[in-house]
Amino acid sequence: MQGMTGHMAVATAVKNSSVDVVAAYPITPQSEIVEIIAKFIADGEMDCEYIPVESEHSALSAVIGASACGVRTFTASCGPGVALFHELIPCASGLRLPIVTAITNRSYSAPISIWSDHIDALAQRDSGAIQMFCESNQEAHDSTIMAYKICENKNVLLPAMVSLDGFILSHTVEPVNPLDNETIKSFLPELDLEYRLDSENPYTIGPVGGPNIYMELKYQQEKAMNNAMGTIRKTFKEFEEITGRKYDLIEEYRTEDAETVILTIGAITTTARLIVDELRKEGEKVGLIKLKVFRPFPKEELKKILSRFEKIGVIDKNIGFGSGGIVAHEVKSCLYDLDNKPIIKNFIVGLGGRDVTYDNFRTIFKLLGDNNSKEITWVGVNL
Amino acid sequence: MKITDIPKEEYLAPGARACAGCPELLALRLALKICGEDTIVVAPTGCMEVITTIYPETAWRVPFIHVAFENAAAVASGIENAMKRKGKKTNIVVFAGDGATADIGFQSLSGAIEREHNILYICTDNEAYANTGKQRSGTTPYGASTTTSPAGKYSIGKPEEKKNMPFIVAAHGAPYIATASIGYPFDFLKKVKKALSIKGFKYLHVHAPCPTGWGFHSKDGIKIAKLAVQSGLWTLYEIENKKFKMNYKNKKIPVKDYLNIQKRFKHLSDIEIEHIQKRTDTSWEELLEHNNKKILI
Amino acid sequence: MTLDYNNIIIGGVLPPGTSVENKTGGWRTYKPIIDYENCNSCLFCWLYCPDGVVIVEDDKITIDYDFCKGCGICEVECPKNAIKMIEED
Amino acid sequence: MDEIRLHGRGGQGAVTAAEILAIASLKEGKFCQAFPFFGPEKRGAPVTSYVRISDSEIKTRTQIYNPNYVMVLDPTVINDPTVDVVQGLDDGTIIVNTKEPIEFEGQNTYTIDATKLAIETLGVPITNTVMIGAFLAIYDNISLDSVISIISERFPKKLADKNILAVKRAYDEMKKVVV
Repeated sequence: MQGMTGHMAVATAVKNSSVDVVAAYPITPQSEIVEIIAKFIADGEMDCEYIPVESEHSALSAVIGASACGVRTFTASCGPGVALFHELIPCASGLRLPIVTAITNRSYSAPISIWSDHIDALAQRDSGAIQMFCESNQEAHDSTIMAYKICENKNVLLPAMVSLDGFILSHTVEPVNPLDNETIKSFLPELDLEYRLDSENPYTIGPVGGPNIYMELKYQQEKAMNNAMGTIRKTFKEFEEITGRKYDLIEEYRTEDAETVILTIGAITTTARLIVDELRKEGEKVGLIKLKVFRPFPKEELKKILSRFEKIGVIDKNIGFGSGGIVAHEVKSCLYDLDNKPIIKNFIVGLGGRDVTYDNFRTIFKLLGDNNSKEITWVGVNL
Repeated sequence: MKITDIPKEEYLAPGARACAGCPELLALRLALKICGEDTIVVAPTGCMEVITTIYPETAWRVPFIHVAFENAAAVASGIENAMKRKGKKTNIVVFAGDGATADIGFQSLSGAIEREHNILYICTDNEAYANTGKQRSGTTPYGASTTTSPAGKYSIGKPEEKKNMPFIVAAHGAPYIATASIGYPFDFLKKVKKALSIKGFKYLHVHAPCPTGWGFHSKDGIKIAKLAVQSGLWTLYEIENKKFKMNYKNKKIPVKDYLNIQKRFKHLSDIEIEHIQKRTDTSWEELLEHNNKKILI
Repeated sequence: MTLDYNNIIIGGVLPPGTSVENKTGGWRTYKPIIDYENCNSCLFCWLYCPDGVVIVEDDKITIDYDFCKGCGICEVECPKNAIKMIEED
Repeated sequence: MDEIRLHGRGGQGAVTAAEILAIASLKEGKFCQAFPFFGPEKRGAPVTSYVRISDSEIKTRTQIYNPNYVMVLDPTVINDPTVDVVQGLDDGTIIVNTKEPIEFEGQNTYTIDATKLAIETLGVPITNTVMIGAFLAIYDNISLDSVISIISERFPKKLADKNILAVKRAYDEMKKVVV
């Protein structure tokens, strides 16, 4: 066990996953990931090309170019940086390139805020990238490695984004048990991209796709995203076999006989566990659902799990203005065809790094118990 | 270079959907002959990308990638590093239009030059956004009427000067910068060949008239390219290791001989043409001065 | 080119040079005709043809009318006036 | 679970000190978290960092509101109008780098002239390792050996030796006070 920041946990995963090309642009709170990688290379601990590009847009562009040559690539960003390279995520996905990107979640400006919420990653929900959220630095480390295995699978070939809350994970030292290069090699086969830039097989990559082909190619992407679900399950299982660390698309925590549950993504899940423990001690039948994988959205599993409860509080560390939190949209839509629908309340918390406290969770459970509470409530805001 | 020195191999298949008589397509076709088969082409969005790669047809016989409009130099940076990993010496060549070079792609171009990637970047300049309907770009010359700088009762066409991209690239300190014209293919191809022999970021800016955008007959593209050079409105030079050298010093015709045969300049009054003539003469003198001193700045 | 929907390569990748399926010869209004009496095989027409449809075989020039768009550049650039653009039948 | 808050100024190593304490606690088989107050602080500005040390898995990621320990690495932050070093501290322990005697009502207060000790041992007024030494004299859950081995791993030999000396001298000095 080592004490590692989220930065170090991700950078170590990248190093030990034999990544060939990294391109990145610094931004708080992502910078240290790529600073560490640059130092690994400078010290000869990592054999990799690092391209210090002039913007996030060029970061993703450069790894698209490299990935199209069939080498393993990595980039990282957050907040405004993700907004800047937003254009290229659908390109990476449409070109079917298995690029892994770490997002140290940061809010969107204005006002300028370097602090964490999930809008940067969630706003990319329709961009065609696999998206995983992490609760701890261990999970960030493991998810980065698993992301390569998932997105490089021949039935998938899509980019993947691994989200870890900026500062709350990225800058926090906590115990991490990293995997070494040998272990990762036995788990993660070498990348073998069939269609790549190679003068011996001179393919054209990225042609103009008119109305005669666009939908077919989009359908292929959709199919790949659906395939990813099975690949993710299988990868989680294989990972558990070699590490003993278990991950699920959706994790249930103390949901046995629960009537009311809250649903969380990312680092706030940890604090949510504590409040569930406390309320259980007080005799409340409460539980917690942690959504790890956001794209592909695990609709069927979630439907099965959530149909068991009477009341669900979906906690969103983001806001889709005029429509509530993004996670709540997705959760509600997947429950639409249930006969007995649970009551769903949406809680907006922690925007722009506002601490999501123990008391916030108490308030949320209290509001969940109140039949007259609003459909969407902002918690922890001074009104 | 003699005509028989130009390889017979065609790396662009026929069937591309360029307008008839497209000098820009010719620039690609000829440059590729020098680059050869061990070449990866990167193209940003633009006429050349669109007309060569309409699914399911591609004209490219060398590996080709298009990603977006503003990022060809960044994509090429990634490819260069991936090839380094693979230990391959493949030529990495960008064919970009003027908008993708001087305007929207300027940032990624500047970054790639500064990082000294081993790339040949060829800007084929038809002085407008020809792909999207001939809107003005940063390299549209003064006085040209375009769809977003139309001539009218209160407008002489584009009221600003043409952005001097080669000098801007030169200010970055790239090891080889050259201008060329499709009207002078031997000079152009010599420069492609030289550029490929130099390590680092090479920038070639090729003047390529656009029959549709500029308003002239499809048969006249080469002729008009030559007139641009002969009038001094387009100049041929190279900057190798910061040494400046003019490759064409025989300015012999008035600018009006070039302007008057294009629809985009038809509206210009004698006063405007006189202004352009004066400014061209001044720039020409400046260029000669650079040439005499063998330096740019 | 007809699209074979059963054989779409991942990501819309295309094998090289498939544009030969697109016979651009149909775009032509005027057709270049070579006057072999005057032609000295200087290859300028080959050099300047944007679409690369001038074929050179044993110093003999022919035009691939499947693809020639009839732009007329070869007529203008021919130093021997050995190419004439004539109206298509 | 113990919650420790460290106050210093940018450049004094308050964040590193928190990390060293957390990583050292791992050697004792504990669970830990160390994190800075998340902000764009520059050199010289007041800096706060936090440590959690626990025998069981830490199920919280909130900021620390009620620490049981506070370490003040720089005497000037006590009077900084933007800092309240005893905020949320209730019958807790506060260790202060100061030359002057100081008392915080309702708290167990310990003082050490860490700046002097740092200059003597390190040659620079960077007080983080001195303060760690002083803290270890009071705090039983982390051994001196664990901290010393972390410092040896983290710093180049010459710098590590100086810092280990700083930790030891501060530890010994504080032990004289602690009964």
